[in-house]
Amino acid sequence: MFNSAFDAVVPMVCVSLAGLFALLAEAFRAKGERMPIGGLAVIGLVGAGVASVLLWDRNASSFGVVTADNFALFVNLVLVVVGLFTVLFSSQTLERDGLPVGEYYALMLFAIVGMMLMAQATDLLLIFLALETMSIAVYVLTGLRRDQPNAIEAAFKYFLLGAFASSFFLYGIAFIYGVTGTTHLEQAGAAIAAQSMSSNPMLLLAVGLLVVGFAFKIAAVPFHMWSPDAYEGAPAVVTGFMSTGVKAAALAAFARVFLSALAPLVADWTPVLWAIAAATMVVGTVVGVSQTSLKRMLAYSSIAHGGYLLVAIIAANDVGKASMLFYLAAYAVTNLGAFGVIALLGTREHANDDLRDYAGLAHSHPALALLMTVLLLSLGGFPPTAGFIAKWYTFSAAVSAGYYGLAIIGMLSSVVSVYFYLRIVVMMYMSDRDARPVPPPISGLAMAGLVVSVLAVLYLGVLPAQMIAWAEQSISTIF
Amino acid sequence: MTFDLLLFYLFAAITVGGSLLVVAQRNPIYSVVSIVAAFCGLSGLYVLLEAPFVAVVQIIIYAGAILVLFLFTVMLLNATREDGAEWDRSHPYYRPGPTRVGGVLAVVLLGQLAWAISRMTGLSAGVGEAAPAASSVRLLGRVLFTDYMFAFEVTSILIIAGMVGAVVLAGKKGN
Amino acid sequence: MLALIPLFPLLGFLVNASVGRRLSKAVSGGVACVAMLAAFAVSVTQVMGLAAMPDTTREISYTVFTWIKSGDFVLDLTFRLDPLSALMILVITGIGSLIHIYSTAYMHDETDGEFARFFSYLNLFVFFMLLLVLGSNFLVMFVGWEGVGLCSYLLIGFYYVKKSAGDAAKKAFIVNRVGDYLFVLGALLAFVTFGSFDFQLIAAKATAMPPEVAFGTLSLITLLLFGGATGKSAQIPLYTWLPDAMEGPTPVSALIHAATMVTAGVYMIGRNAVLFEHAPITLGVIAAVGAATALFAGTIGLVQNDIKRVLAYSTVSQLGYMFLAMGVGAFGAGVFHLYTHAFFKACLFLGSGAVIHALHGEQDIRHMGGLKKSLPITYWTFLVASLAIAGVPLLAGFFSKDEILFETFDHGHQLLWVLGVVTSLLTATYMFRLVFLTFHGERRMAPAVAGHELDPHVSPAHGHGGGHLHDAPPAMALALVVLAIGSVSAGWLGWPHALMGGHNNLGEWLKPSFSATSTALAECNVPVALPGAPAGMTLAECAPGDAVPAVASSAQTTAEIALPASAQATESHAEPAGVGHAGAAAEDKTSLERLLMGVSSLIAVFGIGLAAFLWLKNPQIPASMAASFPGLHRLLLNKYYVDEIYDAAIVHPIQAASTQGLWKVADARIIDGAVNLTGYLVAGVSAVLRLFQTGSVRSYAASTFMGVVLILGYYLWR
Amino acid sequence: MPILTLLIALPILGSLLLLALPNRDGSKDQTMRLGALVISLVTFVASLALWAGFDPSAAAPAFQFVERHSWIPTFGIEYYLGLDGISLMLVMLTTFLTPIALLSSWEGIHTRVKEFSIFMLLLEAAMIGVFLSLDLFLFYVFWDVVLIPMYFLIGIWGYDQRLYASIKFLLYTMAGSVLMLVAIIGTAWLHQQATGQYSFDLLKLYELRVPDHLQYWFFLAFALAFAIKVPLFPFHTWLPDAHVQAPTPGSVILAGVMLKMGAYGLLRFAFPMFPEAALAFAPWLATLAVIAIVYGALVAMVQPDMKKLVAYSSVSHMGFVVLGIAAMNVQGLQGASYQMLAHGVSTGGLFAVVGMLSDRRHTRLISDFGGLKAVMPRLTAVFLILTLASVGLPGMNGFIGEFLILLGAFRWEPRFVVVAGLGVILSAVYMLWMFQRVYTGPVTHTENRHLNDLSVREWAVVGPLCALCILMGVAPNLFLAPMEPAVTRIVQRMESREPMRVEAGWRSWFTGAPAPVAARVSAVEGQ
Amino acid sequence: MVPISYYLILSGLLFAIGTAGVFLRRNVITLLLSVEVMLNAVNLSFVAFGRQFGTVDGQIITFFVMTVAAAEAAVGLAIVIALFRHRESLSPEAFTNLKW
Repeated sequence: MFNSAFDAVVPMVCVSLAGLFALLAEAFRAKGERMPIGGLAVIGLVGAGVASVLLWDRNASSFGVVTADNFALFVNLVLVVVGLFTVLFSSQTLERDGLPVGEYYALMLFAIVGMMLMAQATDLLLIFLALETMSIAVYVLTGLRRDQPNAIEAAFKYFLLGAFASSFFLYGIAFIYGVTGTTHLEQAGAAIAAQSMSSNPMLLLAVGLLVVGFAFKIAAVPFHMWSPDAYEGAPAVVTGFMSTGVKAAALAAFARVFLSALAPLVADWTPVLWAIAAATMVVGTVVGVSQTSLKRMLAYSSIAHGGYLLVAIIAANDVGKASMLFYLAAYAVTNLGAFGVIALLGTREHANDDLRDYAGLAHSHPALALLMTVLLLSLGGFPPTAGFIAKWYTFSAAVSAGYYGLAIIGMLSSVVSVYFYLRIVVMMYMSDRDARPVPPPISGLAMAGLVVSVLAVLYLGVLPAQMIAWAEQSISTIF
Repeated sequence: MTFDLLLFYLFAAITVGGSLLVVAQRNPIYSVVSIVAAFCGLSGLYVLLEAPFVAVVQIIIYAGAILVLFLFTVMLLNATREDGAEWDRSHPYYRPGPTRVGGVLAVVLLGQLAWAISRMTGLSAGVGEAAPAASSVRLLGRVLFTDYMFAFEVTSILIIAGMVGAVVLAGKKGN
Repeated sequence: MLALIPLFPLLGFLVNASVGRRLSKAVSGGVACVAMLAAFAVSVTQVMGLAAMPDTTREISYTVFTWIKSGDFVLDLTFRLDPLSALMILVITGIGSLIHIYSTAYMHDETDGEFARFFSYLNLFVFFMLLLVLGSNFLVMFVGWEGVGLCSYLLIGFYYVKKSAGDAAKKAFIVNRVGDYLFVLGALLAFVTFGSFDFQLIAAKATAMPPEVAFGTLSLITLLLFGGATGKSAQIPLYTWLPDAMEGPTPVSALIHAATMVTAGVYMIGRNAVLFEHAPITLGVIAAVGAATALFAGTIGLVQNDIKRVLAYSTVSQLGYMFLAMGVGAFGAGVFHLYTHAFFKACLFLGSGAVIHALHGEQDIRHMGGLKKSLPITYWTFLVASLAIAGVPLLAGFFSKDEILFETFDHGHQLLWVLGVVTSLLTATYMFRLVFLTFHGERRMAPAVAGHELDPHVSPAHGHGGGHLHDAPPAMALALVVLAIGSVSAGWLGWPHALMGGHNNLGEWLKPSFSATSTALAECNVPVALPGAPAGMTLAECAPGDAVPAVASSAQTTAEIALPASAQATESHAEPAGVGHAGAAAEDKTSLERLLMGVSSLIAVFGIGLAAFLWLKNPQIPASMAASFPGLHRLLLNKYYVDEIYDAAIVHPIQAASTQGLWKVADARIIDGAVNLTGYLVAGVSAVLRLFQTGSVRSYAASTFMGVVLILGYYLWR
Repeated sequence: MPILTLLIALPILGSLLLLALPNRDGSKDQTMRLGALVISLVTFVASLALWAGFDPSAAAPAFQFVERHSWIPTFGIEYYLGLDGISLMLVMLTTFLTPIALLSSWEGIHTRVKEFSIFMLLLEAAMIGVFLSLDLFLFYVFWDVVLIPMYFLIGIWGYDQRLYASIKFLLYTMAGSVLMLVAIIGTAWLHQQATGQYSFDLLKLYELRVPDHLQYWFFLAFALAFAIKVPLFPFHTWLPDAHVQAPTPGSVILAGVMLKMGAYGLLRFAFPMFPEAALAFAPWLATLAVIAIVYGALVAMVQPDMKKLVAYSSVSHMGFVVLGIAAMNVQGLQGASYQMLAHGVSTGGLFAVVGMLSDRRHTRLISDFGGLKAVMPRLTAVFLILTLASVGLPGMNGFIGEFLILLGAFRWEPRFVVVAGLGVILSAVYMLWMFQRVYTGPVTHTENRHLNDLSVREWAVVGPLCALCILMGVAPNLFLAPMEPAVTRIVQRMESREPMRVEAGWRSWFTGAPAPVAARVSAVEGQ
Repeated sequence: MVPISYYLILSGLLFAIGTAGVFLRRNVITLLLSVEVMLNAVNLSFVAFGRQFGTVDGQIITFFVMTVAAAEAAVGLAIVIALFRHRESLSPEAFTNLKW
């Protein structure tokens, strides 16, 4: 099948087929019949993963608008991992919350298709479509528990602001089109390289609006306000999925657009991103300090992490690109694990995501507490975990580009963030609650997922060399 | 004052007026109706831009399909007037702040856009002077199904996602 | 072999400290005494060996091991025995042994554990004291210096249940620490100046330098060292700890606070004689401080009522004498007095101890009297020692004190001489006041007072009846008698030339120690010259008036030491000026010395008579005097309120400032406050920022929109 | 065989082993305690072998038992271990104190003994790693890892204020060290600029001539991180809280080893890596150090709480260490290193004894005690020995270090010594005052009448410490000799350098750090 | 002939009106309509630009935008219905349960 004109799209095809089958399965499912639809998703994702691996280094491209360079494939693989973890944690929570299984998986897979496409597309229009595909699926996933007002409210806010922002994004595309006469990145880039930005006010508008579009998706300040609400309202599993997958995809597209087509204008968009990144890191961590809901807390933390990722883009050098990829991978495993724990501790009635619900977890469920601790330490950037390597990598990118200021801001904000990560640890280990509700039993599958994620976190933390090498290969082929 | 400039101003007036009404109406139904008017004006502008097919699609799909969907929803929810008085007044987070801020910002944005566009050189050329019109449906079709083939396919996923989503969210309880 | 001397006491300490509490009193006391006697025996053999040597190269030194080595800084733990330290170790081990023996009886009422603890401390003290005097460099000396401080701390606080004892101990250690601080600074400065801690090398290097007419490095070094000495030897301003130190058991007072430790300062100055000789300014200071202390303490001693405190102040005052001697450059005389003082003062203390022991802890002389009959041995020995300290002719004190006074006068410090004479009058007076009040007159002791509740070391197993007294048991008696004999005869070693042509053998013997040895001089290639030379040089160099006493002092020292033995040697080497001076001095010295001797003997006798008149014949006079001058009396009784002043001026301010200022405000409020403030700040900002998250979707949109406008604005208007 | 790796791995493996053992109901507590103890003892034995195999001669290579394996090749990051005399001694200190700390916890720690033992072992491994790593990245990893177990130790097993203390400890220390991380990255990048490849190899970075305006800030970043750890006035306020709240073993390790990490960092990294800046800032550091000495002593003097008193005394003593380092001559550095060991032993011992008292009486207030000498003479004797050691009595370990520091500092700048010397007086004041109030006088509280004296286990805790106090005082060369070559090397490295002009750094603050092309490797420059 | 810039400014005007609508109205449906207005404003720009270049790309993009708009409308309205089920209100201010 390879070496055909359609290689580049194979991963997406796999996933979308899985999604369609999931829908069909749901359609044919008798009421109350249990069907391993998650299995379909796994098959599709694994297929996509295998395809991505096979496409490695082949720099395939289809339709002239979809590329399968290593950069995209790396992101694809991260997304596959995201998907797989999500599936692992979903199986239990879906049943518990009585969610529509088929639709859930289908939407999740469609979202992943959109994400993959964002990473792979080399055409702004396509990026827009991908972004919309992803977004629409995720809007719905957010509001999946429609019996809960919060879920719907979250979906509503996410949707409205998303639509609002994506129209800005679209407007930006329009101006790019107006300036260059094309939406295709290479050609646009070539055309832009010809002219300087200040001479062309429409280009200014274009860049500004594109920044807005992407910044919104990765929840950068001041476009972040939807994320805490959306993350809190959505089912924990979905939150994990959003916070990692959407970010990854958006950043991939962000990097591709700004570091290839808009690369000539680097001097022009850097200051804006600098400010946004700084604000994002600071606000994300500082506001996180006063949160009591775990989901919300981690929502702010993921805002902050978005800021760290922006730093990688600002560095705009090879170290930066590679570090971004590494960061995405590390962050994906860590955050999914953390939200997995939250999801598994919830019950149908209560999300159990308040800080106090974790009091004395170390007694009632030591293993879970231990895993959670490792994940939180990784989020806080303590060695020897993935989070530390990721932060170090990103900030060395910043330093190597001379952005000491950003590095220092980021480091200090990460110290602040440690405070609220440790509040959870304090709850779990250092404060006992007399009437401790026994946490719900955790399925072997989910537990396995957690263990795997923790192991991954430790592996990336102790032996990051291989992953770093891959990341570097990924950026070697493009830009 | 040439004829098409006149037409432009006419359609522009309809469009702007319609969309202003959309924003100005308290009653959703009126909003929907006035947006239909706005879209009609828009399609007129498309005609002036020698994009007849787009104009038609604008009328049929947009005004015909999508807005009817809106209308249905409004009817379904039977929320004719902008309700929520009991929410607005009593609500602790009801503040005129966002409204005013948003209004001001909108004006600023308009200023920015206008300023940027007006400073653009090479756009002063009239329609049809810069390049010959490329608007035959055949051409459209060919380009759509060659260059934009993949995008077209992607929209299918998009639509499916949208459909499924709509069903999941709006469908009857307890599926 | 030399190392054995300190080794024995150390072993004794280890034994008693480790297994002492399981040993019987006989055994542990025996161990301690044997250790001391062994040390004494070894010392004697060593000193004899030393004496056998030719006096030019009279020194035995032995390096145990290299203690500290760091880069170019290498410090050996070396013992050096020279005439001066020889004298010291004899005093220490000799008198130490006696006091050990005495203690076996005195401490007999203690439990086994306490008994062993006492002797282990005592042995440890002797060990450190020997380290102090045998050490060949500042650091080893410092080890002993601090070590004896520690032991005095432990022994003063021996009755640890008494709060006063604990306070006194702490005070002693801390005041000493102040001195040690200055001492260390001085030593470090010396090291930086001379590149070594070794006394000999320093002396040799210093010999090469001219005496400092103006204040300079040498003056600074010596001043700092003298500061250390004031701490250890209880001189103004750091003398306050010594009287309090009487809280310790009496043998401790005898050994540490009379005979040995407190004289360490004097020894240290003698050890660095060359250094001090080259710092005339410092010498002046020392002399003044010494004389002042002597007088000052004497006046206080006059009115004290605690038998031991009287002795303590007399000790302070006698130490003042020694420093006076050192200050006028009469190092030999100072050490001489140190040596004699060790005998009679130890004797006095032990005697008072015997009294206290007999009276079950009564220390207030107003409750004594008429003990002559019941305590004959104690009485006689005490009397002899008192006569000695009072300076009655031909007794130990006479010679040494007289020599000091003579030197003082002779070096042109007439004023100081007057002070000294007054002091000796006071000495005689208050000593005999003590004697008379304690032993003569009728018994003023109520039986109740003799009760055990006054006993500092109450112990059920204490076999004395309440009322009847009995004299010192044999062990104590032995010590008393031996020391009394010493008090009589010790002075004869330094029989002056002036008095029927004796040979000041002691001065003779000590002389080499007060100058750099030829070996050392050779080692740091300083041209070998007799100690006379530098003095001569300075005489030639500096005429200006302000330096005159200094010049005189050094010149006289040399002359005085040189005269009896080898005047011609001096003449041949020294420059004409020096010779002239020395020669001229030689003529009228003898007559002058005789004259002064007479004066001081008279003074002594007069003092005794005065005491007899006041406290023996008509005791109402002192009372009426005290009544007529209440202010003065109270002032003296309260020791010029010096302790109170120190507390008010130093201790309390520091404590208050640290508590209220540093800890509660600077640390908790400001520094830590800043830290916490950062935390609160973040929390506060967080609490404010989160309020922007109102939950209203339109405000969210507004923020997004704001971002858009700002970015576009930046681009369009930059 | 890779003995250094073994040293680090032993405790980790041990902790994993304990982790594997089930102990839900706490029935296996004793096993846990014993297991941890045995493991730490084995580690100690291994470190003894290390000492035996160490070649203290000046001719020997600078770092011995070197192990280096590529870790993150693209950045030249290596797993690079090696030790010289200084690190050898500190490793010995660590492996020596850990079993003692574990023993001292025997009765104090009842709850979650399993976790406790695991954290103690992890802590040991991390601390050893800090002293052994020659790769800055590796060093930073260990440096940060150390925080976590200690955070848990304070937070879980501490006293009432433990949460506040633990989080303060963690955040304060971290805030300092992240800036250091930035500086580390910057240095590595400068190396890349100069030679074309990244390197975190300490020895390579020694050769790097960092341009002044960057060196200024890098040094400050390093110095801040280490000054907080030491802790140097005015960054010391986390220490009293942490010490007072930590459980006894925690305090022992904290005072005994962890503070040393800061001083070690100063003399191993901050000074040799940025010599010009270091020399320029040495007087400032020394000033802070002498302030810390006197200030710490004065504040310690008036503390009502024994642990707090000892904590502030640590501030004072560590001030001496920094003073010695700032002097930057052989005596100063060697004295500083020695003082680290001495302070580790004596203060660790003091905390252990205070812990024994509070185990018995559940209070640490001095006013709650008094006259204990009559009740527990042995404990009193032990405490006295440790007290004398910590007031620097000659013949005890404290003296050697303080004296050498004073000597070195005096050779450099006597004025500092004049002030620092006051600390010697004051140390006597506060220690003896405490001793008097706690141990002498009549027994004031009836509860204290029947406290039992040292048990055999407690002898095992304090016995070695006291013995070492005296041994280190009498035969210091035993410990000085191995350190000397290392110290001389550092001093020689510094001697060749000129202090930079400080204004350069200030200006770079406003002008922003320009592209540091000036960076060059002195070796390269030589050719 | 009408200059292209007129169309562009017109679209800018429409876009601004759309954004203003998001803030001025307190009815969820009107909010959605305002977003539709914004999208159409962009469409106008696309077509105008396309006309400027004389290619059909602009027009084709508008088709895709319409599709997206349709999908968004579907989901959006579904959400609106779900919202209305919870609170009998369409005011965005009614849904401020999640905050801070």
